Amino acid sequence: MDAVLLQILNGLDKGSAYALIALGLTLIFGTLGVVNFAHGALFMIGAFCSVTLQRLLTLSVETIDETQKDFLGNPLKVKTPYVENWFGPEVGASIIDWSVPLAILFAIPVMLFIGFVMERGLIKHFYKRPHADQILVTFGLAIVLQEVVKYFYGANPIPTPAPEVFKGSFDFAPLLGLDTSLAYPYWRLVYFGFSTVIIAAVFAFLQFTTFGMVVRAGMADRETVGLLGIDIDRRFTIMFGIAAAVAGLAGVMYAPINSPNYHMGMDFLVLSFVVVVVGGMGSLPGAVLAGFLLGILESLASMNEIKSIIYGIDQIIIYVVAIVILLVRPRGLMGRRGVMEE
Amino acid sequence: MFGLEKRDTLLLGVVILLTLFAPFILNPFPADSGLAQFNAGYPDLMQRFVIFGIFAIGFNILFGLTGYLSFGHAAFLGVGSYSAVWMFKLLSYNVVPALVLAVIMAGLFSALIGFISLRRSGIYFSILTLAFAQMSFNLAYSVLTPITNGETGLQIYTSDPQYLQSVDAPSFPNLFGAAMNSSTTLFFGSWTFTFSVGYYFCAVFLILAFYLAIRIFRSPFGMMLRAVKSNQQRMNYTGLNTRPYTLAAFVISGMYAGLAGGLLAAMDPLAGAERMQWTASGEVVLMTILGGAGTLIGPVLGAGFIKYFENIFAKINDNVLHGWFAFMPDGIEDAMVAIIHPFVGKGWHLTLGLLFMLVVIFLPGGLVEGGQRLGRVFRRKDSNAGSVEADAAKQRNEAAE
Amino acid sequence: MSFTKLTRRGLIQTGAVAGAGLALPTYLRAENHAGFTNAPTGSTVTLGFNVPQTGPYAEEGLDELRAQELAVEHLNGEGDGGMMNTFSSKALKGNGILGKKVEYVTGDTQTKSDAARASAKAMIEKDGAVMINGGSSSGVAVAVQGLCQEAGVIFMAGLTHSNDTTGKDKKANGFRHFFNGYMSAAALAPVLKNAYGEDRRAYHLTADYTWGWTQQESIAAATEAMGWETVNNVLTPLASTDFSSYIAPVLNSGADVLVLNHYGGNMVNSLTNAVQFGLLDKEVNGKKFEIVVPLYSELMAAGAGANVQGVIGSMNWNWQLQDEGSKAFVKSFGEKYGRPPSNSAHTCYVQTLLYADAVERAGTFNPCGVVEALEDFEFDGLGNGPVLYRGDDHQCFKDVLVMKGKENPTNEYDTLEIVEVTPRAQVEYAPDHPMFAGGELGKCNPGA
Amino acid sequence: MAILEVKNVGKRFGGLQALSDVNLSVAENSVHAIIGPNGAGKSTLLNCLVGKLIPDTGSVMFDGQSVLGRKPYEINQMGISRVFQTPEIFGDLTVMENMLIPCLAKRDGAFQLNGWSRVVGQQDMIDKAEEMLRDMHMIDKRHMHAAAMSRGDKRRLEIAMCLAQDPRLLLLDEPTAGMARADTNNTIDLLKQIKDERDITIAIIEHDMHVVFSLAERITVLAQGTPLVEDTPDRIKGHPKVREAYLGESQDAA
Repeated sequence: MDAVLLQILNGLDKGSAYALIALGLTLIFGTLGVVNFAHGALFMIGAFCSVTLQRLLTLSVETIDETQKDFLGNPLKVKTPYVENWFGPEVGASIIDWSVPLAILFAIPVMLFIGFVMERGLIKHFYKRPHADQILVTFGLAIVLQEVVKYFYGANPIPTPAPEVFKGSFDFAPLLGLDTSLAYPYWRLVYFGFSTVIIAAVFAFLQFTTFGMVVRAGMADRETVGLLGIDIDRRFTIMFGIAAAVAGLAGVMYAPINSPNYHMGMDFLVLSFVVVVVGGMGSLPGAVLAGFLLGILESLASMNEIKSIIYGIDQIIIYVVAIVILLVRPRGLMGRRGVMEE
Repeated sequence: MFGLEKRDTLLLGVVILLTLFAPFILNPFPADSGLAQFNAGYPDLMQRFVIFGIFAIGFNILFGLTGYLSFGHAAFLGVGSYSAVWMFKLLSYNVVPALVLAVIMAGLFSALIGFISLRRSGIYFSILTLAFAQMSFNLAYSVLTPITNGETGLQIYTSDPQYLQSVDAPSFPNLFGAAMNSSTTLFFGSWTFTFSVGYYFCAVFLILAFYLAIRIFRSPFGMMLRAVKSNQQRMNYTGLNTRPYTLAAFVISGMYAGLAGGLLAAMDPLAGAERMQWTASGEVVLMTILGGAGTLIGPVLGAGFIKYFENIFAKINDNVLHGWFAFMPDGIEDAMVAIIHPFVGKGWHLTLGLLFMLVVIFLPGGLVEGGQRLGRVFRRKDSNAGSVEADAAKQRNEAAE
Repeated sequence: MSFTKLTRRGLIQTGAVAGAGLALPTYLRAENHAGFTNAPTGSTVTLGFNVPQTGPYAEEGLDELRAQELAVEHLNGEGDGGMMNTFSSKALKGNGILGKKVEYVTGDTQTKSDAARASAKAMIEKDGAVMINGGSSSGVAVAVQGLCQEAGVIFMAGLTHSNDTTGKDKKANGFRHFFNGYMSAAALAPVLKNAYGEDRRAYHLTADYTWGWTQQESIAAATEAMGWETVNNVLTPLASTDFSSYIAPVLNSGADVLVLNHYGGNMVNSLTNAVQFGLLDKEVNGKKFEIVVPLYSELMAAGAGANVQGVIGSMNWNWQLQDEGSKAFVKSFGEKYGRPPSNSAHTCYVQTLLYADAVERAGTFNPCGVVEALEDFEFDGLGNGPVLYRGDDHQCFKDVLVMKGKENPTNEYDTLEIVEVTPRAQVEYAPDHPMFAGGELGKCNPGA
Repeated sequence: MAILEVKNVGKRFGGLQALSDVNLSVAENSVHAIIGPNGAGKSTLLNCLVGKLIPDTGSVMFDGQSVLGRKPYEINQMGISRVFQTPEIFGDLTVMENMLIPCLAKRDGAFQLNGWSRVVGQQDMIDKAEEMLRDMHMIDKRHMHAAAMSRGDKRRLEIAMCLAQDPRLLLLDEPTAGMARADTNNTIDLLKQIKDERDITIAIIEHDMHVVFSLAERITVLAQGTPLVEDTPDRIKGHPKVREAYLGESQDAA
């Protein structure tokens, strides 16, 4: 039983990541009608915002220490980060330690900017083009973005640790009165909380602001809103920026969970499409629901007890669930008629 | 001729000439010149051009005509390859049974997946096909290793039974003795041209596949498929059942993929699981769109384009670059190398990504439209110029407006 | 205009050559004076370096490429000569190979069997490469090895750790300098016993494909032989990026050691996840919980960062080795590229030299001559002490390194430290060992 | 004799009773109009006739056979063709191809795997399609893409496509909705011509009273999902119930 609880907990955490990524994707589908294959790349860029800030904070002065040798036997160049020189070693070190949470502040303007530039410079011209063209151009863009990252950061994963205080794991067992361990890493709990807050914020934004209302109306019936004389274009640009920022933030906080590498976006791309479609195209609650559902089912399928019944089920669980749901519910869990059905 | 209209006959003729003379056309540079790097006329790449051309032609029958965007066609290619290699393992190195089984198995497999996936349309259909293909890949890579040999890829061991293999037959896939890897080289000054049995074998299939595609495009069946893309509602209220039309298109394209997979195995008897991965499915989508979906020759061009970059640009390393610019003063040479360096060798993906974007931005109808624009410049008058592809490209643009 | 050089490639059995020849039209019949594929005719000889340049192993491939370029420089008498000065065989003179200047071409394996074979074929068919070197996964190694056997060129395998490469998939034209899963296990077992005791319960996470299975089998056998119990072995999908659902149940399983049979991105992620779950801070069965990563590489260690600290694993070679050969190589590599070489770089460098040396000693580029010169060849001075290239299966035998993640690294390359150099005798096995059974080496194939 | 017989049809959407106890009988070779205010259930009824919806209760018989449970394409093959409110044509195809498709559907049935024969080889079909286009005065537009035509032309093309199948019953769903007066009159003339020249039954759902009274021989008035009255145009005009339920509104619409 505790094993199942643990996997459900884990599934919630995984699911929150899936939901967060899928949310931005479905926003773009729903509002702009664009199939964005570069969405994974935005997630990746978010993660590299963490890496970049970490690098910026550890920019160092080099001093030569004659007493130590480097691998070639030459005197070792000792690097001292500027922040440590400026704020003293301890404050400096803790600033570096907190680089990932700090990267949230760094990533928001960066991602909004990237989103705006992408929409104005490229996506805008593809609103009325066939989906195939959208796929080709955004896939091309995704490759370019990831190759640019590879050029500057290399292909190897880059460790981006969370702050020291979040090391280790929290044991839920005593809380629940269980005598076994139900340990879960602090940082993953933070990630879960963070995703929940962002998801709630996006919903609140769409629900309670005039801007959100117009966007929701636009998702429901684009032409009518256009006829009302509302400048829907400008709002769509902002919407794209927000979707990019959501994907980026998902990436920023994901960096400590798995060391970022340049192709991590592609790894998530297929999955996020499956999540969005299972949830139903253009449905925000659907994306969130599907994210959690797939996260939990994936976690449960990885249990040895289940794998011993159906060998290799964890290899295909996501796809099996997707197929079953799409066959039972033609437009996913909460999809609307007529969205991306052509 | 051949039951084709004049302009289609012309197009077929061009394709036949291009494939037959490909060993010359693809090797325009002398072997000892710096530009020899860009020669593509060696058997393996020529075979790949043709095989992926077949794959893309088939995919286009589904996607270009009906508009159903499958993200799982690589699975059928993989099934074709595995079937072919199993025939080599069990019967003999003769390619005929291998190709027959490859096409049949891919046809059955696509009928099954198509039957289920075609219950949905649009992106829901795409995701269903993607899910099936990814499942196939994941299983082939690990769980099904006894059938697929997993990570390494299915290959032929000397211990395999090969019940029908005669002692004097070549121990490489062959057509009644003519081994696919035999070739002969023609030296002409400093040019070399390689004629490979395998290439011409594939080329024959490409020509047949292309001819069949023309027939389908110009048939009432093909017209119905385009009608599916245009307006399914009207189809239904005109007494036409769309499901068997789309399923037939799906299975035909699946069989094309199976043929391509079988040919891949015949040229090189090892079937890797990666050829079923979603990226491989994505590749044929990109080939088709890049060349011009719904046009006849477009997918072949797109396939050639992508394979050329994968195989030629990836091989240009700094050493080669320095060789090209060696005549320049040192500083400029280094600068030139530094400028080009990110786009070639390990950066070939970057070039490919940029080209995808450029083509789709400036040539909305794909490479075929690029060709038409060039043609218009040369012909000035656009009267009969439309050529064979004008219709499809024009339709696309109108639909887009 | 003339028709010459009529070639027929890819015949494995010499017996079949004659027979097949008869079945062919006359104009296609094999006729080649040199008698082997891509015999160098001019003043140069071309080697093919086939490494991953895109995809998850691109960095590994880049390092291999660096080492191969360095080797070419040294063969052509440029640079400081590196390991050529310490190599026990003195056949190489720094004037290329058999007096021919060495040139090279490169290709991208993409870490996919298909792509790797395509790029190897391009190098053989288009560029006339006589030898293919490099790669960073077992699937690719086995696939390209098979191709080289058919085509009649020599294959030197690069990074491939699966038992199968020189086990059931061994080929006469292929050689492997890298060690394998069995040798990792044999080297690790005694060290693990000393460090963690005989009474341990191990939980295995294993990448669900051939390499993972063979390594898991080897490690489980070796650790069980010294008294460890294998609590569980869970297979993880290759495509996994987040291993949390596989790691979460470990603590409740009663295991006190976690063995990660993962490589590359899988390993970086699974180790990072395991450390996140605080496994290393736990005590189980009254013992400190430990993690073992049987196959290490510098790049993976760099990717996992601080998470490798205290984690034991094995390696083929490391730049911190203090023998003359290793020192010479590190110096020459470090001065050129500003970084120490990785163990796959070392493998690719050494293999290039060994191939060249074998050609010199054989006096021909003919693969059969090279195979003969390399089989049962013993040498020293290329790192890892005295080395044997066993003729039975073309596996290389040498000392194996047991490594441990360094607790207080002083610089970015100082991630691992050598715990023990396990002597060659301890990792040797019989050619017909059950884990390597099946398959035939076959005969060398000169192609053409 | 009635070609279409609707008996006791009811259809419910959640809490809304869209149709209840609808009885309707359309005589062969007549023009029968179904009118009614917005939300009266006209479209729901039409959708029940063509197989898009399945009624909860009742029966729909066409020429003595039940259409219930059959798919739209099967019902079409029985001889019912439908013209939509906004013209549904194959916009990406040429006008000629648009005409050929119904001709082929008539000849070959719901599915035919004729990938080897050639469109240009179907001379009899081409002749038929061309004749139809000539009748419709659209022959000069035959190479045009259908999507590029004017709305009036699209309507004519759609009607022509339906007629090419030689249907026994032609269903028209507000064929003149959103049309300019001139186009409307053209359409009326076209329908009159069809009625005169062919053995065909026409059922028409219409808002525009001008159209209804120009064409219809019998009229059924639908209100709140149930037939109010059925009679000849002249008597409907003066019917008090109809005035009350409907006509006040319809004068605005007209």
